Amino acid sequence: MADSVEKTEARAAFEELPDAPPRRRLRLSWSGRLGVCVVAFWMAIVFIGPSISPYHEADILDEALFIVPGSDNPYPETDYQPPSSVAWLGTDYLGRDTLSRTLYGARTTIGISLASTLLAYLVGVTLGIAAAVGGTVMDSALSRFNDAILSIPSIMLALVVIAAIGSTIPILIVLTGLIYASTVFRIARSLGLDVKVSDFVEAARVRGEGLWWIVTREILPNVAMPMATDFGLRFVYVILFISSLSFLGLGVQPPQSDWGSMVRESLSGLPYGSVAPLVPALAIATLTIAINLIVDDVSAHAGGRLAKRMI
Amino acid sequence: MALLNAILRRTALGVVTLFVVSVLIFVGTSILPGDVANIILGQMATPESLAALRAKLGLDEPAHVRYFIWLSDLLTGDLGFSKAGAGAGTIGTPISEMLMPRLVNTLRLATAVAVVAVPFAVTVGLLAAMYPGTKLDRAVTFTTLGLISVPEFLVATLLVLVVAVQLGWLPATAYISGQETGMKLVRALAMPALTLIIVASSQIMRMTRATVLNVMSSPYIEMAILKGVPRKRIILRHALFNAIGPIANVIALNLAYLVSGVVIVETVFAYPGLAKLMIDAVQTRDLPLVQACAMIFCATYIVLIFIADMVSILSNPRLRHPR
Amino acid sequence: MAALLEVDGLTIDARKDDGSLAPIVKGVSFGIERGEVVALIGESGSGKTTIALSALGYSKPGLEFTGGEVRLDGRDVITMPPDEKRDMRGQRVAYLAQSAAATFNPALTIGEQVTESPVLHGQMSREEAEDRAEELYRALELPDPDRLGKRYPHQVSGGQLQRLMAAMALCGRPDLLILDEPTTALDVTTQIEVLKAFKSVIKREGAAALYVTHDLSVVAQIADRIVVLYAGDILEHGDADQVINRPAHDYTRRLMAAVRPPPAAGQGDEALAEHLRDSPAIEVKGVNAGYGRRMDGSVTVKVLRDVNLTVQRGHTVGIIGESGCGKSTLARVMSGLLPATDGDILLDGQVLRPGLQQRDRSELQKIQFVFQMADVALNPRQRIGSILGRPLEFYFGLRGRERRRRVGDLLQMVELPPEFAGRYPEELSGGQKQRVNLARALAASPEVLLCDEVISALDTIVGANVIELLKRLRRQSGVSFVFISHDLSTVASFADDIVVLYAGRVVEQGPTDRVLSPPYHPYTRLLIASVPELRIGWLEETMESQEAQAGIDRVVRMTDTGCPFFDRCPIAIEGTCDRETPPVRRLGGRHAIECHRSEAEFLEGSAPA
Amino acid sequence: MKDILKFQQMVRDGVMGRRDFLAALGALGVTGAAATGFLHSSSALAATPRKGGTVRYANNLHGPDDQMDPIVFTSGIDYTRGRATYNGLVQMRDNMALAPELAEEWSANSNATEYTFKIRKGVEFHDGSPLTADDVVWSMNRHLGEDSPSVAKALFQSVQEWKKVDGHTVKAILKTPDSDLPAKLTEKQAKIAKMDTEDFKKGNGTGPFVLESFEAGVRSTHVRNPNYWRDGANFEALEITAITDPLARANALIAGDVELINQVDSKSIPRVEEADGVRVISTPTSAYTGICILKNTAPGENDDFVKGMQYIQDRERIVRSILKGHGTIGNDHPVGPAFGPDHCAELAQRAFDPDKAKFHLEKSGVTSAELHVAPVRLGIVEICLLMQANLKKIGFDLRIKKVPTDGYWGAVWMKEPMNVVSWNMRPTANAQMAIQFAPGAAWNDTFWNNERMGQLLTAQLAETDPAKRHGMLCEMQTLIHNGSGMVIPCHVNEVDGASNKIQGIPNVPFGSLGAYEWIEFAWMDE
Repeated sequence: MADSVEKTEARAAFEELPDAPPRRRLRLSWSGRLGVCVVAFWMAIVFIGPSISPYHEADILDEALFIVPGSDNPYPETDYQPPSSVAWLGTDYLGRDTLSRTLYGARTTIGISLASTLLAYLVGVTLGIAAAVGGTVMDSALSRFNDAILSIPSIMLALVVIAAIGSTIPILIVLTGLIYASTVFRIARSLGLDVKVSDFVEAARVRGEGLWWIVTREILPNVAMPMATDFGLRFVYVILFISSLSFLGLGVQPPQSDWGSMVRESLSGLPYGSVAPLVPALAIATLTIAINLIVDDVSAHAGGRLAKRMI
Repeated sequence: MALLNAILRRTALGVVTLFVVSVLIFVGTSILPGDVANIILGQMATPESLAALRAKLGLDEPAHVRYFIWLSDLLTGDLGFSKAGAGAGTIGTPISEMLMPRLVNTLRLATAVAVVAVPFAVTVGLLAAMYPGTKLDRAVTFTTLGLISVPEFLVATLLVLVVAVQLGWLPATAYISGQETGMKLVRALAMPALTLIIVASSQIMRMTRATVLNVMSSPYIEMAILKGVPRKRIILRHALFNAIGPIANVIALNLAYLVSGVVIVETVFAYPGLAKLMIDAVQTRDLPLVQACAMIFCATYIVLIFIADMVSILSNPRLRHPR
Repeated sequence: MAALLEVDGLTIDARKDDGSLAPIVKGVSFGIERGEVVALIGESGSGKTTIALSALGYSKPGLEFTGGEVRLDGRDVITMPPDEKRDMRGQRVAYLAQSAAATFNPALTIGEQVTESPVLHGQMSREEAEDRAEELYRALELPDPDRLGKRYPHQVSGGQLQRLMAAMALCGRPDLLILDEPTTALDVTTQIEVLKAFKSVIKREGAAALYVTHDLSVVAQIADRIVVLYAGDILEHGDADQVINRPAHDYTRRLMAAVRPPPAAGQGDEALAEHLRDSPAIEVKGVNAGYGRRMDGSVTVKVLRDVNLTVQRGHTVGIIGESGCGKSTLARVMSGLLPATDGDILLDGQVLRPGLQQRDRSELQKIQFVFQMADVALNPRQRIGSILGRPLEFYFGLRGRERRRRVGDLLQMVELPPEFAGRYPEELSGGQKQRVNLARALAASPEVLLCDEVISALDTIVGANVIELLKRLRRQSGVSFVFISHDLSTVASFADDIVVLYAGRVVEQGPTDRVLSPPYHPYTRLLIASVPELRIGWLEETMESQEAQAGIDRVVRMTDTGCPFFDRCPIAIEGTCDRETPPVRRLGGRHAIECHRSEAEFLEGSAPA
Repeated sequence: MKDILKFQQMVRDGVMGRRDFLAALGALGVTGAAATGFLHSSSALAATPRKGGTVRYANNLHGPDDQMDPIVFTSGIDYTRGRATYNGLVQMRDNMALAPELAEEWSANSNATEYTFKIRKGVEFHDGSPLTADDVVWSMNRHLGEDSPSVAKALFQSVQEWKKVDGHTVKAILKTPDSDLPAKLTEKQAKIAKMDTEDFKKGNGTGPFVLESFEAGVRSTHVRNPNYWRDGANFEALEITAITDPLARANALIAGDVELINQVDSKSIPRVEEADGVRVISTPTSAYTGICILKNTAPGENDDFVKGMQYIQDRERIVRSILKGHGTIGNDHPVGPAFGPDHCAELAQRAFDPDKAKFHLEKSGVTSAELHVAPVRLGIVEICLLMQANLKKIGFDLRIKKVPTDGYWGAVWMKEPMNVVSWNMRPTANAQMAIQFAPGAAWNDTFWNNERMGQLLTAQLAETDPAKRHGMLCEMQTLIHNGSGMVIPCHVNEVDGASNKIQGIPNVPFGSLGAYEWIEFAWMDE
């Protein structure tokens, strides 16, 4: 009887050990958390920016606002004014409030970039997964086409198209979306190919599941994480790309502000020490750096950890 | 055999891609309003003269026929004529004649940047990967992160203001005539090259570091640690050899970018390179010139990527030494 | 004399997400004398690898030393300064990892990697090291020793690479070898020869060794002392003889009990005789198949050649063979994942269309596939409930409450608590995942269950439990099983019929009893002889036999003409076996052997060892 | 008529994209403009030109279609190169008077239907061949005929043909009388090239500089012509290029990379002014940029709408802060103060008056409109933005649609109900108004057709009494001011930048840096 007691005890005591420690939850370092804060800040600005901004983005500030008490000049300069209580971050080349324009610009810049990136993902992932799960013929056709698109310098492509059909926000979004779809395609395809040969996809295939189920339920959820990381990076590239287009004068319609064209418009203030071009540039930089920080953190490789053990 | 197969396969892919590119460019430039005859004739166009020139240039043929004529001309090195300097009644400048000096300028700049940026960036990237988490690594990570996050026009403009306008060390623009030699050439190239070196190096550094660190997570690296192999040798012998392929790819992408993606730098510094030529050609609807430039850019990209693939194929012992 | 290595109160913790520490190793102490082989045995998660690595003063990223010492000749290696650590590693303590394929750097030559450590540590010049390496290649019975060093890792076979890793570890004449499951990933036939090589070379070099494994049979062949680990604690520690023959701790006894007896005649589960009806559930007729389908329907790599087999209703057919022999391919062809180039698959006497797309839902439902690695066969992004629920919905249209109820039933059927339905696969242990994997196939209420190596990746006890479960399911459901494994003991204990595959051909098939008793096909004999027994001294005995000679690993040839086993066969007939496809000899009933030799020749020339 | 229209459209395209076509149709009788201009002209000082030095000039635009064939010259950089390489028959100098150039003298018959030009002897082309009447006849005849590719052929529509009389005498036979022909010959396209030239890229002219190298869209280099027929150029060599980015262009000047630039943008003006060793040269002109509202369609057909748009212009602020003072206030008619006495000073200046604007707009019933904007001239986009911001304050929604400069004159101008325009200064007030506001004029871009306007334009040319002339001009200006759809908030100066080393830049307000005359007459100090 002592024997049997011991046996049950033993059975209870030696349960199967977990196979491996549960996967580490995503845990951000301080830099990653800083990144999240900055991105959250800008996202908040996207929503509330216009309502908290002191002026409208199109407002050209009255000269009267800048009259220095005691001065007899009734028409002081309003452009490239340094930060003051009238305009906290100074004014731009036209005498508009830099702070307000930056706040409004967040919506335009982030909105366009986000829409473009989403479009790029919609197109890129759809075609990429189609190439991965479709037949060899479809795969090579799509891949060659994609290689060709990739080989065309994106700014040139944008220039030609905009020269031909003009620049409006929808055109900008579609164009950027399609240009960046080609890089997304590559990633989606290779991830799709990896997942496609995994056993759980085979299990679904052998069950007789259709392509739609396999793609949406089996493949996509599993490529979501790496794609999300890539989405961050892609978003950064799109912001920079759209800013560059704006810089070349192909951006949004005035008086709407987007950060890229704000930098361009007020670049001539730089020699006078105006902060007008620096504020939007800083906005771009903080947002992109923040996203990069998050991405870096999420994709921090075990390699980095292993490399630290090198002697 | 496997090696040869891989090379042949890759070559075939490159050729197919080039072909697809040529179709895309041909179709793509057709969306620009106005045709070549219109452009050549310019203001002296009359319906009759247009029709005559269209017939002469084969523009009255259907699109696919025109495409193959264009392609065969291209393959025989006949890039056609630009309307540039057409003057009155003449057909214009042979495009090859216009491209050459621009190509030389672009290559000169690209070479200058590559010669400095590639060794510098790869070395620093490796050092950062070698000492992860150290001050050096953090400095590299944050600097490159900052630099790739800022639009390059800002980098370029700030450089001009500081180096050329404030300090007066270097010229603010970079126009070169082709006759410059020695210090004069160096001075002329300095500003655009510096900007591009900063931008390209950041990318290469980051990618080198990431690639090497990625390789660093392989079990054979752990094995090397457990064999008591010193850090330097782990990086230079064990990790780098396996990272050559991906690094070559990064370098190729950045070099391709130098040749084509430098529009902004060429604009800010008024550097007469190919990218600027193409922009001007787009604006003046000089279709043959646009097509020729686009073909050069795409071909450069494809060739560079091809070379990078060759490097990774050749650095892969599985292909080099089949079973 | 102080022990060479003393592990004293070693504690190692994992840093968790919230920054707190979770103990992995809980105050473990043991020692290793010079020239002694100590085995660390335990299941996955027991902390055995972590302990082994601590002997090198190393811990995997994410783990931290939090207490105790590991002394090498009295010096604590954990607190050693980095320079000394580097000197110690490779030179005094060398490490052999589980997968040589992953631990050899693909970009460097074998020679460079083998000689790297002693040359770097200044123990010998490059030339000396190369001579030493060549000497080791010979001792390890590696082919072509004088040119091996110039080759790259991908150019040699897995078994050779595993031995080369031993050469790499031994090159610098270390005092202590750490062997981390060095034979687990290998086929039985390869395992035996690698074990043999390790054992003799350790003996010859007089090195001490720490041998980490979960396989008691292997331990029995090589260890002087055994340390039994469970969850970071030592449960039992003693001489090999004592631990194996007179285990003191209950856990050790359970481990012993889970080891399957070596295959022999008289096995096979007779309990299900009542299910036997002599009508075939699934038949394979003249199937050829392979990979790299060309336009004309032929394939670039031919794997299966003219395979025939029949699974009776309620019967279990075991398919056995070394890796690469086409076992999994056969299962894939039967399931429809890989259409055959020739031949037919018959379900209930009806010819099935070859590809998945052409099969209808009820045909798909009747044949279910249980994948080898539960880890990757379960979608990590789906809860167990949806994984099990989907086939119910897909085949039977079950939804909502009914579906949930059936999921609960299924979980109960595979002995898992119903609340598992809400968990993700990664929250389950390996065995639990394999049960879910099984339950998913059962959800379809299949007639035929194709089980591809379902227990190979599991620890001994866990695997044994899964086998018990399978047996029970078979009794209860009357499903026909196709059970694929490289482990003959498992197959022998479970299958009614055995099919032996070699290089894509069926070399022998028949009732388990008959296959496991003479006359044997020479390859079957080799397989039987290679299964390690839980018996000290078995290895030495086996090494003498001629089967062991045949086992010396050669690349399996895929031939169109002649017998594929020709170059490994001890009774091959020169001029016949290499030229002509062997005839199928029917030996009564379902038993058949494909060989040029006659029944009489089998019996006389090759009684089992 | 259709062909003419087409041609003019095309020229317009060229003009506005980057062009300055017709910028200077001679400056007969426009002394008022000159008076202001002289203040800035160093050539008024009696300094002695110094020989030597290489001057580097950066234009604002260039491209692969840069030309060396005079008859297709369309941009400032072409004109600059043309002035260096070629000569014309007649020249315009500092005093705005016509001066002989390759034609030593000329005479017309009584009804101005036949002109005789005596060609200067001993003039050599750069290739060493002598200039003969054949070269002149060939060069000038290239402007004639329907099929002529000349961008200036409209100017010479009155000419039947050019004829050689003897080796150094040519005759122009006219279809209709044209007393302006000599003035038109100062036009930048009317240069004399070697007969039967096919490859103009070699630039074989008689000009003060020999073309050394020419790369379209990149640069050209020129060296002093040692065999020039008169004293000639002061510089040893020229380097002509373009820096399209305004900031970069100003930087290049300040950093000393170039000695001369055109189009200093308003934001760079203070910087150039403050920087050592460089200066801004600002020349008031009557050129203007403004908003063009079509009168033949909604919303411009409503007079109140146009009034609203005119009253919302904060003209003083535009000149003050957008043009940084380098311009003059406009009064919604094209004849600016630069025209001196021809400018109608007694017409009351329309002031910035949001209340009136609001009143008129409310009366018009229009609440929103779309304005097509292309950066056809520095400042116009800002003017539109200021207008938009001010309209917003009075509750009017003006949507701005930014379109590319490319193709603007073909696709938008005279088509979209509200667009922007940029017009250069014409030689006379009459010409300035006739081109746009004569009823049925090809370039009547507001589609405002006023009969009285037509009568006045014709009558004023025949009128000789200064007071009556002025009265008629003033009436016309008032008509435009009150009736047309043109909003002219300002007239813009020609603003160039120069190193202080460069002296003697002539003052001719019809083009940058003395209408390109600096090439021969400016010099470089030590």
